Amino acid sequence: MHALVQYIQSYLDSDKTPGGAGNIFWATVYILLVFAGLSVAVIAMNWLERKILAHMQVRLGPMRVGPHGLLQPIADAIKLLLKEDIIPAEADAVVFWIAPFIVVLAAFTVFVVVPFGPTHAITDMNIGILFMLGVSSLSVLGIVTAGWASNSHYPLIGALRSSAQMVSYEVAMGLAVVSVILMTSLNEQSTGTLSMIGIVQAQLAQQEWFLFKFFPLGLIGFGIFAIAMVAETNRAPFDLPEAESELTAGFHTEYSGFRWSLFFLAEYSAMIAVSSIAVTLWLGGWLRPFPNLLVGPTWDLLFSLFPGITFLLLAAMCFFNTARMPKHPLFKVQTIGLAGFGAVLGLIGLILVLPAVRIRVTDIFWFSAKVAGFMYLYIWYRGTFPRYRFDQLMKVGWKVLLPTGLALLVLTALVGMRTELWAELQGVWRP
Amino acid sequence: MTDPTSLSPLDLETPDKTFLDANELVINMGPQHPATHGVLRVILRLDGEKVMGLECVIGYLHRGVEKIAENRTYTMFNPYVDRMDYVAAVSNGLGYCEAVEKLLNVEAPPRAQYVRVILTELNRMASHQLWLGTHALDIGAITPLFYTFRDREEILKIFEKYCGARLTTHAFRIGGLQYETYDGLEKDVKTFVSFVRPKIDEYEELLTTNRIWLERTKGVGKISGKDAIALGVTGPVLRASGVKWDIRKALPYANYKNFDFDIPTGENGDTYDRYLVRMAEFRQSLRIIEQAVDNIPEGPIMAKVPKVIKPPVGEIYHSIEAPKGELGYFIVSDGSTQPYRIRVRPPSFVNLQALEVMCRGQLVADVIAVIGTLDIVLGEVDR
Amino acid sequence: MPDETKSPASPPPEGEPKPTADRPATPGGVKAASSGSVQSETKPAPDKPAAPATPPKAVAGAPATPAAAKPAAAPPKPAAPVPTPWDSPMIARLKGNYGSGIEPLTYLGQNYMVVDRSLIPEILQVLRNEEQFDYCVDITAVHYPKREKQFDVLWILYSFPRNERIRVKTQIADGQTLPSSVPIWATTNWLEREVFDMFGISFDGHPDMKRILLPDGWKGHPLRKDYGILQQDNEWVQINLGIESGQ
Amino acid sequence: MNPAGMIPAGTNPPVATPFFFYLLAAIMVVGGVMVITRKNAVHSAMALITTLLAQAALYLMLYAPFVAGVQIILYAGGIMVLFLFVIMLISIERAEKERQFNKQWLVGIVAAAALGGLFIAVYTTTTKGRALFPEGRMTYGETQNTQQIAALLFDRTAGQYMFAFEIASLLLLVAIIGAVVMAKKRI
Repeated sequence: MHALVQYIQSYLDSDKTPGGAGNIFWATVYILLVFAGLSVAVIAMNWLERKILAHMQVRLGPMRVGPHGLLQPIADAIKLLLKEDIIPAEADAVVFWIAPFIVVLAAFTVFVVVPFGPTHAITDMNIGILFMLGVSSLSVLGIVTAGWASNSHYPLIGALRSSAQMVSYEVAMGLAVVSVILMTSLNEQSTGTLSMIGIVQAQLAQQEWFLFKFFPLGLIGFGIFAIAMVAETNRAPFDLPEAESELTAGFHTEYSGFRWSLFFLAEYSAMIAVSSIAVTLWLGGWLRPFPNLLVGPTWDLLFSLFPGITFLLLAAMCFFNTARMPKHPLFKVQTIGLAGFGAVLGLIGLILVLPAVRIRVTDIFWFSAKVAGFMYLYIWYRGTFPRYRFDQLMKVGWKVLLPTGLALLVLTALVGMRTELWAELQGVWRP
Repeated sequence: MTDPTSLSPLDLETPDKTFLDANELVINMGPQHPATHGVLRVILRLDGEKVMGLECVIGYLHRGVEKIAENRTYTMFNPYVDRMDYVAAVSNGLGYCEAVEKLLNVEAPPRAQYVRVILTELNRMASHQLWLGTHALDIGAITPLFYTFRDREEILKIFEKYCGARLTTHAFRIGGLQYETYDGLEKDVKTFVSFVRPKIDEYEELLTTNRIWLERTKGVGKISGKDAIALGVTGPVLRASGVKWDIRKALPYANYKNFDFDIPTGENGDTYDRYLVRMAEFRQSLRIIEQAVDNIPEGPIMAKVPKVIKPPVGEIYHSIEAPKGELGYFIVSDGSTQPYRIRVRPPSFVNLQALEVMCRGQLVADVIAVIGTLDIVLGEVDR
Repeated sequence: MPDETKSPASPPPEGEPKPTADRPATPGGVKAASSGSVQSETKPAPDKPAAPATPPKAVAGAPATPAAAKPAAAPPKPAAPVPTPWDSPMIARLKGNYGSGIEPLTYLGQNYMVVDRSLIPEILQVLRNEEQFDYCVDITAVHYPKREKQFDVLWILYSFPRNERIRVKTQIADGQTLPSSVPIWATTNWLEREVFDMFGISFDGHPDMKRILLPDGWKGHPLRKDYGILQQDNEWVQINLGIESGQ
Repeated sequence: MNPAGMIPAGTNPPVATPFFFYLLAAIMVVGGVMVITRKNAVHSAMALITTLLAQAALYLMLYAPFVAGVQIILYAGGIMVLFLFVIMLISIERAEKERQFNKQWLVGIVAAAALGGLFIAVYTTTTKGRALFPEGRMTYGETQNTQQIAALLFDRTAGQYMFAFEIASLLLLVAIIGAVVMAKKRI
């Protein structure tokens, strides 16, 4: 018993990820935490997308289920789970059954290497980014088989579209990623890394986000990735596989209930996953703003207060809106609910201000905040852009992004070599 | 479908073989489909995503309006026309009332004419707004729909205040108007005009220079002016192909000849030009409304029409420029109280015929865009 | 329908159709037909002014202003115009070529010509190619069951260069066909199909002569005057419910 | 997936145990058999994917995570998708009616038997007097695996495969261009 407790405690002193420390207990805890957090994030994203999109479109969005529709995603989830699960008579039942699981599995497995902080990752792999790209590319298989197994025309076309789309954009995406990996090798040992944590640490060591590295090369690489990742996740304006107006619902037309919700879950967690890649590769991952410039205990304290303050602000917003609720008795439950929600948020905020929690959470907060920025972009795109046509999508992928990515790769290599050469001549390492 | 191109050879690439010799995919789009604007059924023959040919199956909404007309009096039939193009009910009513008035050889008094023009132009804007919202939605831009519906609401409010109905208004009567304008109609209309003018810029801001919008609409569903005429296409679709023809100018009705407005035309006859033409028509409609609302004359609103409408024996064809194109009424009277025959020349029906020509050789996604840009209302196609 | 009495020159297709003489005659026959064969209860007696059934309906649409409220004070009858001959250079040319097969008329400022069936293919071709009527607005038909030539078929044509709209009209008997004008105006494809659908008039050479608005299995052609509006309902109820329709 | 890639070599109990090897090998063999016995081409493709993934796991057992990752990206994620892409366009009904094995089965069996014999011969000669899983296995630091591969391929002194590598990539390029030329009617 004591040995077990010690085994559990031993990890807390280490500065490794649970996987890195080989601690199975903490690895399990992390896995559960990540997946629970991911599910909550998907639910929250569902609500936020509806609300934000609604406000962009001069309407209110969900307002009925819970205060400001806060319980809407839960109601939706219940509805989906209770729905009849239909497998079309002519469908290939086994493949039809397996397909959503492939997609969800692929979407969730990538989170094994996502670094929420220097130690806050399930594990750190030597091939981290390669693993992420590889596993996320497996979700195409699920989509393709789902479309094929439905044995129906619209899903088939949706599946064909999505497989073509995802395969083509993976190439451009990979090139952009490789340019970052080149950048990580700009150190004294000239050793680059594929490890997600290593990439962030390289940004810390080189004292700038790779977004601004070799201006404008980093920016271009980021641009390529930012476009490709939207295509990769089949979101507007690249949402052709599920283009509502053309293919009804694309590859998941024939799916219903629980199986459909798996696709939904996978889509949103894939969005979070690719955003995590983008954040890790270009936006400094978990690093707070100006980690090299604004140093010292005061700044550390200030930035570590952010998570708590954010939650307190959200709580304050809730209370403010509670006060604005109509005083009619019909709104009583809603008012209490909103106040309760605000209280929960406030409590979380207070907990996050505690010094012991603060230190451990601040990295996660900055990472999540950056990812949330990307999530907002996804919604914004959806509100603004029309949909690309398939050939145009392919044109963008193969004729614009791919050549740009190749040129970027070569240029990054050249500039990097120049920098290394310069350092060699000077005899000093100057990143 | 046939080859309507024998007269005007269209330079369309019709691939003889499919890619990889794969099977031709026949897809049935509709009648329950989010982008066919009702119950249009399109049978597409696809090579991958390329359209090899298509056939429209229509008639799902056929209610036999022309047959009904033969069993109703002229007055009784008036509300029925609203149900054809239900998003432009006022225009339908105008066309019908004017046709019967012509047959009776009476003319609506000037005051009625002015109110008619205002309401019809408002209706044209409402119809175009609905078109813009749904067309953009089909192409994947979901936001314009909500903007246009927000503004269309203001038009419908004016209709509701004037005649009590929002959609199927039954606004006009044979010989003029039934209702005197309510107090403040002018003010409401003026408020609306100043309200909606910046909103049109807002729609344009979202779409006109949007790269994806340009790529999705430029060069899509092209039809030359010659082909458009051969196919009988009218309205904004014809004008976008460069034919400067508008019945309001060519064969003026109501009192459109008193108003100063331009006929916007396009050059390429593609979806983007049709979009631009309709956007310009918004502004022209606003111009007409502004001129009309300041000059509504005083006077009666009803011409001297007998209580029982019995037009003399004869036949008449009268057409107006509905938001969708030439809306014609061919009425045969046998001298009784009921029309012997009423034929409606529906713009949507004829325009829809061009779908095949416009889509052949394009991609599936373009079919959606072209259906949207033709601005059809199935209630009018099927009658 | 075979015992048409009013038609003055019934047998020869080449002969003058004489619309001026024919026109006043038709309504009477028509009314008798429609009230007899369609349904009689909704149709008031044709020639009696202000039949008892009609005034309530008319009041609904009556003007609000008192000025126009005078009932039947100014009946439209005195002002009833009659078709007058229509003359223009184009008509002169056509007349020169086709002679008496064409009867050009004007009614309420609208020009139309009644053309003999045999001249139709040529006339349409000439109108399209030489007279620049490049836009076929509409094709439709009217059914006169009491006449020997039961159908009026109309082409409404418009010329963009001349800004002129005319109607071409011909009369055909039941079962007679017309040449398809799809090679002349592509637009007539669906319009002819609709005429076929509604009247059962076939067009020779049409690429795809089938029903358009009604389902393929539909019986009859609804816009014929002898097709009652209750017919379909009765039949459906009879077949599917096995009872008499209550309509 | 096999977590071997996450654990640095030497510090932890090795995952490259015979149990995992036999498990993965069994999956691969079963998958391989299913690839050729399924009548439905998509099912075959699914079986092939399983085989490829098991193979990736085997690479992990060999402490070659980079190769495993590339295996997943290229074969399971990329090439198989293209396979499926083509298969889906083929009429399944027609394929199901066709005979599974044609006249070449005899030749096939002979070839397979020869190959199997070769494997056994190699196995018996090379492992003579040695255990199947030798103690002194390769212990490249897992954390440097990617760098090691790069060095092996491209390093001026340690690697001699640069030329061969580039030749191979050129060959692939030629194949791509050839495919495009053959598929497109006019370029």
